[in-house]
Amino acid sequence: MQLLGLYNYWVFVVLLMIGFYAVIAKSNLIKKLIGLSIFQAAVFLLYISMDKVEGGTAPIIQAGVPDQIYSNPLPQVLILTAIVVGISTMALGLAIVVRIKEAYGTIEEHEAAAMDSEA
Amino acid sequence: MTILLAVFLLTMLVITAVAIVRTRDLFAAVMLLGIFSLLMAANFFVLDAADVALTEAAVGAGISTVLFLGALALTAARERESGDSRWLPLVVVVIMAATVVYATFDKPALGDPNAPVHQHVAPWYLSETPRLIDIPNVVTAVLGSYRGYDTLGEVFVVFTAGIAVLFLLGSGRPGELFSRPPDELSTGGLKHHLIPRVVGKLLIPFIILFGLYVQFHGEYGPGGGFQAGAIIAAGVILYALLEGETRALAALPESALKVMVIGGALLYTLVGVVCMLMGGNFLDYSVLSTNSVAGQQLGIILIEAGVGLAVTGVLLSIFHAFAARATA
Amino acid sequence: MTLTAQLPALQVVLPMLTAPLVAFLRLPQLSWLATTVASATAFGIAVLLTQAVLGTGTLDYAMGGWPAPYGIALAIDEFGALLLLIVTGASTIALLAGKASLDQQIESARQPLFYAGWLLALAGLSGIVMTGDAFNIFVFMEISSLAAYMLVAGGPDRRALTAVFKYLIMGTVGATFYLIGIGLVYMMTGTLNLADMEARIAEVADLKPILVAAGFITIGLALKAAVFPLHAWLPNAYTFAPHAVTVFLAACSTKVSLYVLLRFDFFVFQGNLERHDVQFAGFLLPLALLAILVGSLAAVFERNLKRLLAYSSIAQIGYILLGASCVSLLGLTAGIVHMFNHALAKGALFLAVACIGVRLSRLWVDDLAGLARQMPWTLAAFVAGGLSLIGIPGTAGFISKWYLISAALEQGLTGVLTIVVIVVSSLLAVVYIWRIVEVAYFGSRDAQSPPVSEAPLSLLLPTWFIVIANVYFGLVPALPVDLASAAARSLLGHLL
Amino acid sequence: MSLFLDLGSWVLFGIGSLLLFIGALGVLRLPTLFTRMHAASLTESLGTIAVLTGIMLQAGLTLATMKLLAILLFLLLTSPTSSYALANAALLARNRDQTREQADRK
Repeated sequence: MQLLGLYNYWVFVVLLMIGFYAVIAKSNLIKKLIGLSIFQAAVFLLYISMDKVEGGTAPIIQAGVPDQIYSNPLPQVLILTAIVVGISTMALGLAIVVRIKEAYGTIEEHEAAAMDSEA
Repeated sequence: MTILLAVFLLTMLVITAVAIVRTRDLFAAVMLLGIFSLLMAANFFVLDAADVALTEAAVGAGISTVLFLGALALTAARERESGDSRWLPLVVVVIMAATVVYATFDKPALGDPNAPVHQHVAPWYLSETPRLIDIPNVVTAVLGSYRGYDTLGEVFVVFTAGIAVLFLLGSGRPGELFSRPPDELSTGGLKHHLIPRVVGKLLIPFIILFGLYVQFHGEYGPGGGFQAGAIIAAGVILYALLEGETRALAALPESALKVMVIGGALLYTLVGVVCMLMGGNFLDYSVLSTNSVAGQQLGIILIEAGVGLAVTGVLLSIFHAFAARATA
Repeated sequence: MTLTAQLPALQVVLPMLTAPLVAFLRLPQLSWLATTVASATAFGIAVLLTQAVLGTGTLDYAMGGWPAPYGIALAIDEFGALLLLIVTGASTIALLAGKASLDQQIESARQPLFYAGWLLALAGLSGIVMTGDAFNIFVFMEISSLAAYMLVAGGPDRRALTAVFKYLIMGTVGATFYLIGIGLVYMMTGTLNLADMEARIAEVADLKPILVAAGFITIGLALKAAVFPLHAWLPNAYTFAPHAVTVFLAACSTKVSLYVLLRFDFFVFQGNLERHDVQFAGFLLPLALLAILVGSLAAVFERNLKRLLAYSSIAQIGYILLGASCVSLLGLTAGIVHMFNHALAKGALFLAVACIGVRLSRLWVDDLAGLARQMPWTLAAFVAGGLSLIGIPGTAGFISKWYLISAALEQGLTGVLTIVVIVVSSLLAVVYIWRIVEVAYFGSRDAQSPPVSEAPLSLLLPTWFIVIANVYFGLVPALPVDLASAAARSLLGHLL
Repeated sequence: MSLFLDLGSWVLFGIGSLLLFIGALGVLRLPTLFTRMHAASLTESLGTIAVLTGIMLQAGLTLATMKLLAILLFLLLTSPTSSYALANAALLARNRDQTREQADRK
């Protein structure tokens, strides 16, 4: 279990970095939004890797089994909320990208900025 | 044994993420993002988070892929080389990685039962729920009742996203929600794809039925309003893709979508207000009926229905807003 | 349960109930009226809450009837009450004044959705200020941010879209940093309630995840509050937003993030992480000074009137942080009072800009040439707002400058540097306000541009109401100063 | 009795994983899209049937078996349809490109 613990957090760090790199370095607006969703997915992994208890199962209480160990329900509730926040921000970001495409004709940030600087 | 599976899934996650960032073709990136979400859902399941796995699969893989494809249809499908330097972002990213790795030194090991996370609030939830709310799925109990205010905020985040997309992509004409009137929308659907239409028509009723099962089974097993809303919306979107948007809008017209969006958000808030009027605090369901446990269960069922309504209405409105937008 | 005991919940529930009702109305006028009535009622509730807080101290409200660490508890103290007044007051004034300007900038068919978004922004901001639960702050921060993106994206100019996209990316990255921070703190303490977290953090305080969590929370909230190096989204977002939206957001949206930053740093981390107050001051003081200088300098050379005021907002945020980073009772009081006074001064200035915006399409400084003769009242209000921003005695701005300087005097050597920066930036403020006054009053209106009539009364009256409020709170600063000093005493409880 | 069940499920697991391996190998090695899709559909149809029936044998007559049956039915319906739709779309895209190329060439 010890190896998995460390590996879980390393994957969280790597995914965080991949997402953050995509948000900063990529100039395509949709690629930035994809990077943002990877960035948020990594945070979900951090929360959910907290809730695992050795030998525990999902926190659904079976009446029959008296001393069953359950995993921690609280991070799961937080992440349920965070996933839906992520999808809402994504939907709004995509709507803005569609409007930018109609207004500027491009969804590359540097081309749109170039158009603005002339105006 | 599950360690091997978990390590495999986590490595696949990283590989998919790298592939997503490197690929130039945006359609491929969106498809890989769907695979990324499914792998993440499998990972959550390995870590005993059944509810979250269902949500991540339904919302992350299903709806977000549809939204990205809807947006890609209206914008360019290939990413152009920006050409500016790669080094500054890399340096910033490496510095951040170092700080986060620094944070993982003293953290409790994975799954160790006496980690502080499992000491304070969680055992109370696990021990008190059978007595106070008496429903098997503790996650739904915490989501609906103990932290019901969070979920209310959650419904209004979805509601805000819905009206924001309608504000940006909606029609300028009063009374009409979407930018092209129903008669101009695509009526064809996948006309010459006979087989998908037949199979689709066969499956859609069962998808909607499964969505309703997830909605009302939320107290006893993984499920709840968000997952149910996403599944039912996915079913109706599949119908729209197969039969064309006009048929889908005939099935669930704009007025129905408006009623669902407003009804869901208002139902949740009014349940809270009724609790206030009956003497308890906001969202305190135990005052809803003489027996407090029955009141809690009634409250949770009502708010989950509100969440399901709102999420279905909003996701469908967002899909129709994207689909009805004239391809410039 | 008496009504007054339910007020904390009503403060957020009222805008939340009205938003779905307003969203799909057919009549835009009705949606504006409903929104303004809801916002005014919210302001009334905020006043009642402030009186209750001044009377009996912190108000606690267990949401859903569950006790504190298990359920979500609302905790309104003096600091929260002051912020509530700023948020609901700014929203009510911006709505009352903004009707004429919004009718011009937003198509009537989209106005119901726009006003529903406005109500959600109001509900989100007041939700953040009242809650005592760390994750609940994140949820309401997302509501207010999504609604703010929608409001800013409503601007007529196409550049509003690229501005709001940058605002969305930086805002979401900031919120996710905050989420990582509370995740790490939750991992080590096991609780999300702020009061409970402060109690339990003592024994794990020296562990590494907590230190990194403090870093993530501070960076995330600094991004949301446009603190100096992370302010890139603010100028364009305020410039291309509709004028009424700029009045509302400029007065309160960044201050709410500063409120969360100060509450986390002073309340949760300061008592437990030793030397954190030194790190806090050492890290934020130079940033604040830089913010003030760079903000004021950029404002001096800026051509667009709204972006000029946006840069001056960045400088004013620097003042608030300057007060907070003195980590003394007087310094913190100065910072919190300046939140209130800046909301008044900047509100008046952006309302005057809204008056001009109704008449002129392009808001460049040299477009205002000779405007004072055609729009005397608007320009007079602008000058009064400018004086309050500079901090002339008799205006609200002077009170906070006075407290800032007296706090800096307590600091000894570093205080001298702070005073020098305050004086220099006040002079810079004089420069960029005078630049506009000179063009407007002494410039000559070139012949062929069409004559411009005075702004409509519905816009002018609220503007002058705020100008008078500026002067009133300059002469009788009892309310904000009492609230601010009580808030400072509660935040610094552990250090005194 | 349980020995036979275990033996049967082990055999089925063996066949299923072998098929999955062959399918994956096919997807990697084969040149064009259509041949690769042929290999991929191999895993979808027979491979999943073998693995799922293997698990059903393990689960015996419980609610889980019913759920597995439903999943098997759902997969049997959707995976051939999706591979058909993919092939059809690829064919259309190819014709459209060729017609466009002919149009350019003329």
